[in-house]
Formats: sequence, C-alpha cells, structure tokens
Amino acid sequence: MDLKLDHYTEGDCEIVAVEGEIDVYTAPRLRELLIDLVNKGNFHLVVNMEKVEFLDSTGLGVLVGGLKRVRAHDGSLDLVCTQERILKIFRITGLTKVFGIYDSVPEAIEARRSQK
Amino acid sequence: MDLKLDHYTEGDCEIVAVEGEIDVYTAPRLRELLIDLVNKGNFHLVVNMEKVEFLDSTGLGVLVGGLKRVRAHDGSLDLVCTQERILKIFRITGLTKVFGIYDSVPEAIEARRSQK
Amino acid sequence: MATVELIISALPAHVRTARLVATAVARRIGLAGSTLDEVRLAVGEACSRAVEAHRAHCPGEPVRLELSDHAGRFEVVVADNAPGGQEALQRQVPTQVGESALPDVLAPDVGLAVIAGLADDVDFDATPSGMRVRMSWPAVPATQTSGNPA
Amino acid sequence: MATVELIISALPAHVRTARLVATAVARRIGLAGSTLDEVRLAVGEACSRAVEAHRAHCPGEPVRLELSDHAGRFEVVVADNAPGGQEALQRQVPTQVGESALPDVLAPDVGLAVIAGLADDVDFDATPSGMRVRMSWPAVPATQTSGNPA
Ligand SMILES: Nc1ncnc2c1ncn2[C@@H]1O[C@H](COP(=O)(O)OP(=O)(O)O)[C@@H](O)[C@H]1O
Ligand SMILES: Nc1ncnc2c1ncn2[C@@H]1O[C@H](COP(=O)(O)OP(=O)(O)O)[C@@H](O)[C@H]1O
Repeated sequence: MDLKLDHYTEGDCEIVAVEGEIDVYTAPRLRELLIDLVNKGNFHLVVNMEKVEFLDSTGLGVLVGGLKRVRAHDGSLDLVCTQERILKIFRITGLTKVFGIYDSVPEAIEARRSQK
Repeated sequence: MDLKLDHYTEGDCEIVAVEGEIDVYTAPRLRELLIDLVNKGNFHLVVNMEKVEFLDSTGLGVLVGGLKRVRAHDGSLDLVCTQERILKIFRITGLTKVFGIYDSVPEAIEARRSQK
Repeated sequence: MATVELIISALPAHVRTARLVATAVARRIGLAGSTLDEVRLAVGEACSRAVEAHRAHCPGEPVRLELSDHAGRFEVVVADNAPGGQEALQRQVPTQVGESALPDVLAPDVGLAVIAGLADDVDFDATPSGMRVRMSWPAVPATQTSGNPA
Repeated sequence: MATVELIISALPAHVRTARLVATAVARRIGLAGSTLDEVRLAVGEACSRAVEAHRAHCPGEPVRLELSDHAGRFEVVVADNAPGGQEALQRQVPTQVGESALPDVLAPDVGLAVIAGLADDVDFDATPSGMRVRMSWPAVPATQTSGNPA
C-alpha cells in the first residue's frame, strides 16, 4: 500500500526500485530520493516501476522533475514499466514521448549503453 | 470479503462451512440456509466458523435463531471456532455458555456422539 | 490527523463501507492488531443499529459517521435520526444473553452491549430525535508506525 | 445503491481514504478491471487537486465527495471551496505535456487532463467560490455480479 524505495548501482546507471503507491501522500519521498541521488552525482537513473500499484499526476510530476534535473547534467532518466494501468497515465499525458520506457532493467541499461 | 456458504453431511450431523463476513448485509443468507436445513430434517448442525473473517451481533442473532429452531426438534447447533477475534463477541454476549464451541469439526462430531 | 466524515444512506451494504473507512483511518493513525478488530466490530455494530433503525423509521435519511484523532485518542461518533434510542438505553443494556431466555433473534440492544464491551471508552446519548454513539480508543502517535521499515 | 458522501479535511493522507471508498463502492456496484482502475485514478486526481487547492487557500475547510448510482451510472462529484478553478479551466487543459516545454513540476492542471482522459463522462464546473468535478461511468447492474458463484 505504502511506498517502498530502494536503489543500487548497475554499471553506470543507478537503479531506483519503487514499490507501492506514488500519490500526493508519498510522492515527496520519491522526489527527495531523486534529488539526493542527483546531488551525489548519479546522472543516469533507471526507475523500475514494475511493482508500482498506483501512480497519479503528482507522481508523474516528480518523475518529470527528476528528468529535468538529470538533463541539466546531460544525464538520463528512463523507466521500466510493462503494466498497462500505469502506462495509461503516461499515454494520456503524452509522457510516453518524453521518457524512455523499457520492458526490463537490463533492456533499459542496454539501451543507455548503445546510446552513448 | 463476501459470504461463502457450503454444507455436507458427516455421520448424523450436517456441517455448515462458512467463509467471509457475517454481518447485516450477508446474515440473511446464512439465516435462510439454516432454516432450509432444519426444514429438510437436519436437526444436528455444526457450523464451522474457522474461515469467518468478521461476525457481528446480526450474525450472532442468526446463530441463536438457528439454535432455537433445532432445539424445537431436540436437535443441536454446535460451533467450530478457534479464532480469538471471533470468540470475543461470544464472550462479551455470554453466548459461550449457550453454544458448544469446539476446536475442530471432528471434535464437535465426537462430542455430539458421546452426548447421545 | 483531522476529521473524516462519512454520510451513508440507510442500506446494509453501506455498513461495510463504514467499517472499511473506520478501519483504514484507524490503521493510518497507528492502531493495529486486536484494537483494529475492536474498532471494526464496534463501528460495524453502531452503524448496523443505526441503519436498521432508519430503515424502520426514516429510510430516506442518511446515517452520519465522524472519525477524528484528537487528544491522543481515535474517536468515532455514529449518529442517527431515529426514535427509540432512549427506550433502548432505559431497557438497561443486557450484557449477557441468558440460556433460559434464549431469544428468537437477538434484540438490537445486544449491539449496544457489544459496543460497550469493545470500545475503550464509550458514551451513548439518546434524544427523541436520534442517538449518538461516541466511541474512542487510545491512538498510537502516527510517527511511531507510519515509517517504512525498508 | 444510493448515495455515500465523504467529507475529508484537506490532508494528503485523506486522498487515500477517498480512493479507498470510491473503489469499494464502485466495486460493490459491479465495476471491475480497468474501469475500477480508472475510477481510482480519476477520483484520486480530483481529490489531490482539491486538497492541494485547499491547502493553498483554505486549509481549514474540508473537501466533499459524493458517490451515487443512478440512471445506470456510477457518479462521483468532488467539490472544493478554493478559488482558481475558473482560471485553470480557461487555461485550456493541456492534454499533452510537450517535450519542448518540459516543466519543472507538472502544473496541477495536468490532473484535470488526466481526469478528462479517464472518466467515461466528465463535467468541470468552476465558480469563484470553488470547483465541482462530476465524473461518471456506466454501472453494471449489481445483480449481475453480486451473487456468490459458490
Ligand atoms: N472492497 C471492499 N468493499 C467493501 N468493504 C470492504 C472492502 N474491503 C474491505 N472492506 C471492509 O472493510 C473492513 C476492513 O477491511 P480491511 O482493512 O481489508 O481488513 P483486513 O485486511 O483486516 O481484512 C472489513 O470488515 C470489510 O468489511
Ligand atoms: N487500508 C487502507 N488504507 C488506506 N487506503 C487504502 C487501504 N486499502 C486500500 N487503500 C486505497 O484504496 C485504493 C483501493 O484499494 P483496494 O480496493 O485494496 O484496491 P486493490 O485491491 O486493487 O489494490 C488504493 O488506491 C489504496 O490507496
């Protein structure tokens, strides 16, 4: 129900594993984590959303904010998501064109590598 | 969440297996089943409450009604229940003294047999 | 956490909505385990009683539920507009259903006895225009339980 | 099933209570699957928006939610007392966040766009004294789904 956040390094990416609900109540914690990671020099982020049960526009706002931040350092913020109910809100808002959205963490890392 | 009812014969007892929530919304269905069983000549009932998640005084009322009914035919209505949160309401209302409450269906059947 | 108010039309199905809300708010305030079971059952009893009373006397009017967290306590108030509450309270809530006087169906007053047996603190207040059941439990400060152990 | 009304003080945690109630009532009315997800998200968006607007303008006032089932539709109305709704609607709800204009945080208007994209039917109504978001979905007759298959 609540939000669970975890992160670990994989190659030159920092993987952020999110579990639970990202809404107006929990989004501030995700925002803090993203800011913290960027401040510590992690400019290539992959947010794994496979265990996200709920995401609203507040959560989208935090992801967009994170993207702006890493881009200021020529970085990237990609997403891993295959859940239709989560993808829907990205589609409604047109954000599927803004984020790289991948089917798995290895795919996201691989895509990042080949873009360099 | 909702109420699931099942019943089967075991020796001279009819076992009623109840699953879910017995409250003001679902209790009428349990009442109907008990009345129906008694009308069909089942006067020794064992209600298995091990999978009951919620029981309120409406549900208690249905069990008490069932007990009155079988007693009118010199029958019995015993309960199987080990869940503390369900037993609590029987204790508060003093109904632990009115119903035979057993730890398992075989124990309830055995107790019935030895009482004859 | 401040107040949540729930207003339900007098239908048995909505008693479940009321239980759901009371349990969810209580859990968020930090109540857990058997206290949460007590809240669920006591709120359910109060709402069933109110809904049944409305169905008998004023089926078109809604039942009100107020949940709040103040002075370190989680408080639930269930208020109905049906007459009969005073009489029910004067009948002296029977705490125990005797073997000898086994009723055909339990009197609705048994619900009141159950509430009295469950709530940490309870106050029944009836006038000819309705009854208010005020129940409360000690609230665990949310900070102790709201954090994620991860 | 008739009306349920929920009145929440303007706190983010209560948005979850509102989602919980809306989802539970919708499910009981017979909504399921992706429609239930739409209800949860649209109601969440409307309540988040209202709660944030109250926090900015009138933190002491509550947000109201009304759930009803009539004429074959499940309807949810979220009403707030904060100003600014008219301006938000006049800004012409952007349906798509463009790559070029990547904002620092999404404007609260995006919530309105999400609601418009999710609800089967939606109606925004704003006055200087507040905004009403009325959303509805076709309701499956309860008889089709409420029975126990067992
Ligand atoms: N989807 C739902 N619709 C209606 N009522 C529900 C729903 N989910 C739970 N409830 C009610 O809310 C109460 C609390 O449920 P819940 O918080 O899930 O408790 P638990 O997890 O201990 O079973 C239950 O008594 C149940 O009646
Ligand atoms: N105990 C709870 N306390 C607060 N909110 C809850 C609780 N349970 C569920 N919710 C909220 O209600 C919504 C619906 O929950 P639920 O009916 O359990 O959906 P699902 O079973 O599809 O996860 C969720 O978005 C969640 O935020």
